[in-house]
Amino acid sequence: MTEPEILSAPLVLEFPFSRTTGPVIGAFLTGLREKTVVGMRGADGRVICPAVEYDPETGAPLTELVELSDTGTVTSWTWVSQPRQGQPFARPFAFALVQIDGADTAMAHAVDVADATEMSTGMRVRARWAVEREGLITDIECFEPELAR
Amino acid sequence: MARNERVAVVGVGQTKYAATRGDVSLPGLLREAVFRALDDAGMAMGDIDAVVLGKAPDFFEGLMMPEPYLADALGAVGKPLLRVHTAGSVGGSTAIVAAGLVEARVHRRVLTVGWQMQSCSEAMWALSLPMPFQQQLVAGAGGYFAPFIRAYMQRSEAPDDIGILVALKDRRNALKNPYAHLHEPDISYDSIKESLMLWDPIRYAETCPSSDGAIAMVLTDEAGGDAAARPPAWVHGMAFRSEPVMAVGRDEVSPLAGRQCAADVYAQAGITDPREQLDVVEMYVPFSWYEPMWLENLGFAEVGDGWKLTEKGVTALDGDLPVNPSGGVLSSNPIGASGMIRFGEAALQVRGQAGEHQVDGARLALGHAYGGGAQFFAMWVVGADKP
Amino acid sequence: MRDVAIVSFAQTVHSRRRQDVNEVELIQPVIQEAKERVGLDRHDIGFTCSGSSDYLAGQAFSFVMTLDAVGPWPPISESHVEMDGAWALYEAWVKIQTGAADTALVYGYGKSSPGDLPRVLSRQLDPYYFGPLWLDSVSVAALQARAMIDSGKLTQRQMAETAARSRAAAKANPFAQVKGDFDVEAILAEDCLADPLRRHDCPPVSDGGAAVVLAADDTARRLVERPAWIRGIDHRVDSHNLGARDLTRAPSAALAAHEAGVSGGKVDVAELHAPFTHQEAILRAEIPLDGAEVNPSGGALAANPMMAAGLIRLGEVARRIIDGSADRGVAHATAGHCLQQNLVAVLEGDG
Amino acid sequence: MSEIAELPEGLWYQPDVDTSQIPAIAGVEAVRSIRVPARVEYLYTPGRAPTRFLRALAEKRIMGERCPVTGKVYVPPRGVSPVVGLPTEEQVELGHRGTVTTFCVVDIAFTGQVTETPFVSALVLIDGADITLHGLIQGIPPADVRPGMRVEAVWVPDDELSTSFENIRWWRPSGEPDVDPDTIREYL
Repeated sequence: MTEPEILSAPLVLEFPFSRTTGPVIGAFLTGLREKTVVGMRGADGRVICPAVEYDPETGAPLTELVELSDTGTVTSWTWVSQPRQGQPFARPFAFALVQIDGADTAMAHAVDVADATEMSTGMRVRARWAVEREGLITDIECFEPELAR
Repeated sequence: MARNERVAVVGVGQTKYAATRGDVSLPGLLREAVFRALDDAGMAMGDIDAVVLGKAPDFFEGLMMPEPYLADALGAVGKPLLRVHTAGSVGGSTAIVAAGLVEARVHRRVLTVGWQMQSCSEAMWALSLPMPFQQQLVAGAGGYFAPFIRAYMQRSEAPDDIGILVALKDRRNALKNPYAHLHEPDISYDSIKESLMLWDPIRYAETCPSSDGAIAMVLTDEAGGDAAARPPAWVHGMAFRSEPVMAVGRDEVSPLAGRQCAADVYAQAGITDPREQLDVVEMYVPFSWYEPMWLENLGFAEVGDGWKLTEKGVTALDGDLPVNPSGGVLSSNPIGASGMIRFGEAALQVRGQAGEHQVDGARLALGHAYGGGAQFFAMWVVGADKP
Repeated sequence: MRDVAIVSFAQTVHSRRRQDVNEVELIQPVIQEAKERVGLDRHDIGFTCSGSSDYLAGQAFSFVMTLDAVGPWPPISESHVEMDGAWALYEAWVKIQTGAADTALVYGYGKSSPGDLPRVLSRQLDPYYFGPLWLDSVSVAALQARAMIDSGKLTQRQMAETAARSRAAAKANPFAQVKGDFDVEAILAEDCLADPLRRHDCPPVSDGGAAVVLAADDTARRLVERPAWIRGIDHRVDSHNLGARDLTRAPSAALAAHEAGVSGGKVDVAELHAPFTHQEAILRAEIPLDGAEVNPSGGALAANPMMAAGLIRLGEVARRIIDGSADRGVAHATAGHCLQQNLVAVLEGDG
Repeated sequence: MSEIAELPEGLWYQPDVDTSQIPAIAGVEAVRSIRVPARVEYLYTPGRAPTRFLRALAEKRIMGERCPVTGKVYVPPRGVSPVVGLPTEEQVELGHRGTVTTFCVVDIAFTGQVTETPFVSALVLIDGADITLHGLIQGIPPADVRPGMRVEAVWVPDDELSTSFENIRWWRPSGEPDVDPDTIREYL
């Protein structure tokens, strides 16, 4: 049997997903909307940021919110030379793990610098707040070198 | 070979089912069921050896294989974590996989969770994703199943209103189940009859809702069942069966896989006359007419006679074979949980823990789930006594 | 515990794109081959379990259509995990332990080519704190690789050496997708894809699948001269909280290896499911392999069909035991990002 | 009126979180829900057997494929006979008429809808095939559709033919006498 040329067609799966937050994620995202970073004290006393509703190791419910600053330290990073659709910037940027001052864990976000040579583990960064904020992780537009301001 | 380990259900926890559970996060929804099941079992997260999760398609929540994400929330860190997906039957299949871990003596205490958070998207989208080269004709699950219901009506010559009777019974039963999604105190025969005919012969009020919800169960070995604070339910038999979705000779009205699955489970449980021996049934009825259809498929009635049991009130809460005292899928339908809710409600009945919808003296119960194009089946029989 | 063995293994020739076939057409020949190798037909299989993911190709209920490939008529006892086929094998192993079946067919498959895989895999991360950032799988892996380098546990040169060794080994693997002789210096001279990862540190995007037949006790002995007995199998998961984890570790891999009994004897061969070069180093530190030959197939760096690559590790070790070239081997499968979830099995031949 | 049962006492609920110590969020309306649009793009390829079927359909031919063991003809073919797990390779040209085995009347609007509601969605056993296929029925009031009714394909104009199921716009009564429903009982 001779095989006809294989067919293909675009398939787009798109939906505006709704996600209820519950009280803890809601508190963290409310904080971002109000330009405040909030962490959570874990079962072992360490401060987890972003705030989580359960301990990452034991699953125990957590309730003690802690206000933190909007500055922190890069604990790991990578360079995105060809950003993908939906990522924080259409121009090259860094993804990084940022340990907010006062927290014992790190959060993932973008760092806006011109090129990879400006990135280093241990560098100090500060949140750049989005102008329009609605209670999303992207209310932090990105982090930027602390000295940039 | 040594006898397999006996499996006991020592804890059942359910969330309140609702169209949108606006008060909890997605992991919080599962945790509500998990902590309630652990409380029921008198256990803590640390007592659990392994976790088995089940739910239907990932597109519902827009999350790809979210189990690693949920590990922390379920206290599963450092433990085995499995994710089962067998379409609508998944809640039942998941419980069976979890029970298998105990039965095979791989683990002693297993937590199993079925869940779906349908408010993240819409069932009509997630269940009928647009496909290139196709014509969109089916319009959701109702459009898929309605022709088979029509074929059943024709074959059995059942009166047109049997579906209405099922919906009325299940929705009224749901009033006695505080966890149920739909609580409609004013529902009546006429209100169902007058509801919109969506997929003729299926009316709106004969259709399952779209729910957020989770159910969790704690399963243990025999020693765990013996030591349980509250009476356990003992697993007497369990099985799943699958057949192709489209095959020449397949009977979509009474699928062979369903008949064979039931026969297997009954044989394991020593049931020769299900109508006499089983005290209560929780069966997967997402559209009202599936009650009489499954009554035949599961051997409770001769072919063509299932509707007579419904019509005579045999399947009512005070009948001699109550079906879906919880209100069933017609009253609560977080798809990935719905099968496990049937299994869990069967366990609650034989434990005497079903609350206001308790069937007096229930000792042996069937939990039933189906999925796909009525091609995947999962069932278990649980009893108050050890097998 | 019953003695359960892998008695047969088959896989596709993995490639970047198999646009000519749909998923059922992709996996059917492999399922047929796995059964025929041991002279079984569909009626001889006691239990069937598969692993796949709807998100890869954008096909809801993908496994429903693919089930046609086993010809499930009359109806069969069957289940499916939305996980790599290695976990389907685990479920089948448990089912055989209950005595409900003496044989099982296990398969896993994935077509990653229809989408942008690193972007698709971003849908597996925390939907509140990661999802809106579309943090792709290569970037996530790069954060882990950087942690390895910063900790002093690994250098980029060692990563390049892993890539070169894997692709050279794959020359002997007719099913591999990326193979050949690569020069470490040349690799190191290349630009980074996701600093510190170069293209060579990353797995290929693959379409493919694999199937395995399990059998117990005398059935296994009857089907093959030298069954690959599963002497231990276990799987564990770590926290999803990447920022709270030590990314240079995979405690769940160490725990699974311990529970599976890896240290109970000499390991001749190990197949580690390490999609990125730095992940092999993490796994080598967590799983006691002594002087074992690691990834003679080339591993996931040579072919990485999602949902099958873990099952293939089990199959590759089993194949070497069945053919007598190894006596005891370790197979590993991973799931999630940054080696979050890990399965380890110990396989042995008789005498 | 009936009472609604109440949830038992002592059930576990997620503990409340005290925000009072964090002035920025203490007095403001809390975020309770977020909306996160997600779009994932794929290149869909239907595979060999469906491609054969769709290519023929573009030439106004309906091609089924035969199970190598049972001889039964599947349409649309997906590449494998589901009752034996072996490839279907022999193509069989089918007629342009068929028989309605069962149906439903759809009166619900949905995404991608191609016609006005209510409409009849039927299972049609195409002449020469052994399995039914979903099809839209037009040219007859929904109340008059019945199992056993003979129908014929209504194609789009020739200049609109493409490799799509949409080539068959719908099925309409062919005018032939009904088939005895008992003879099609095993084909749903």
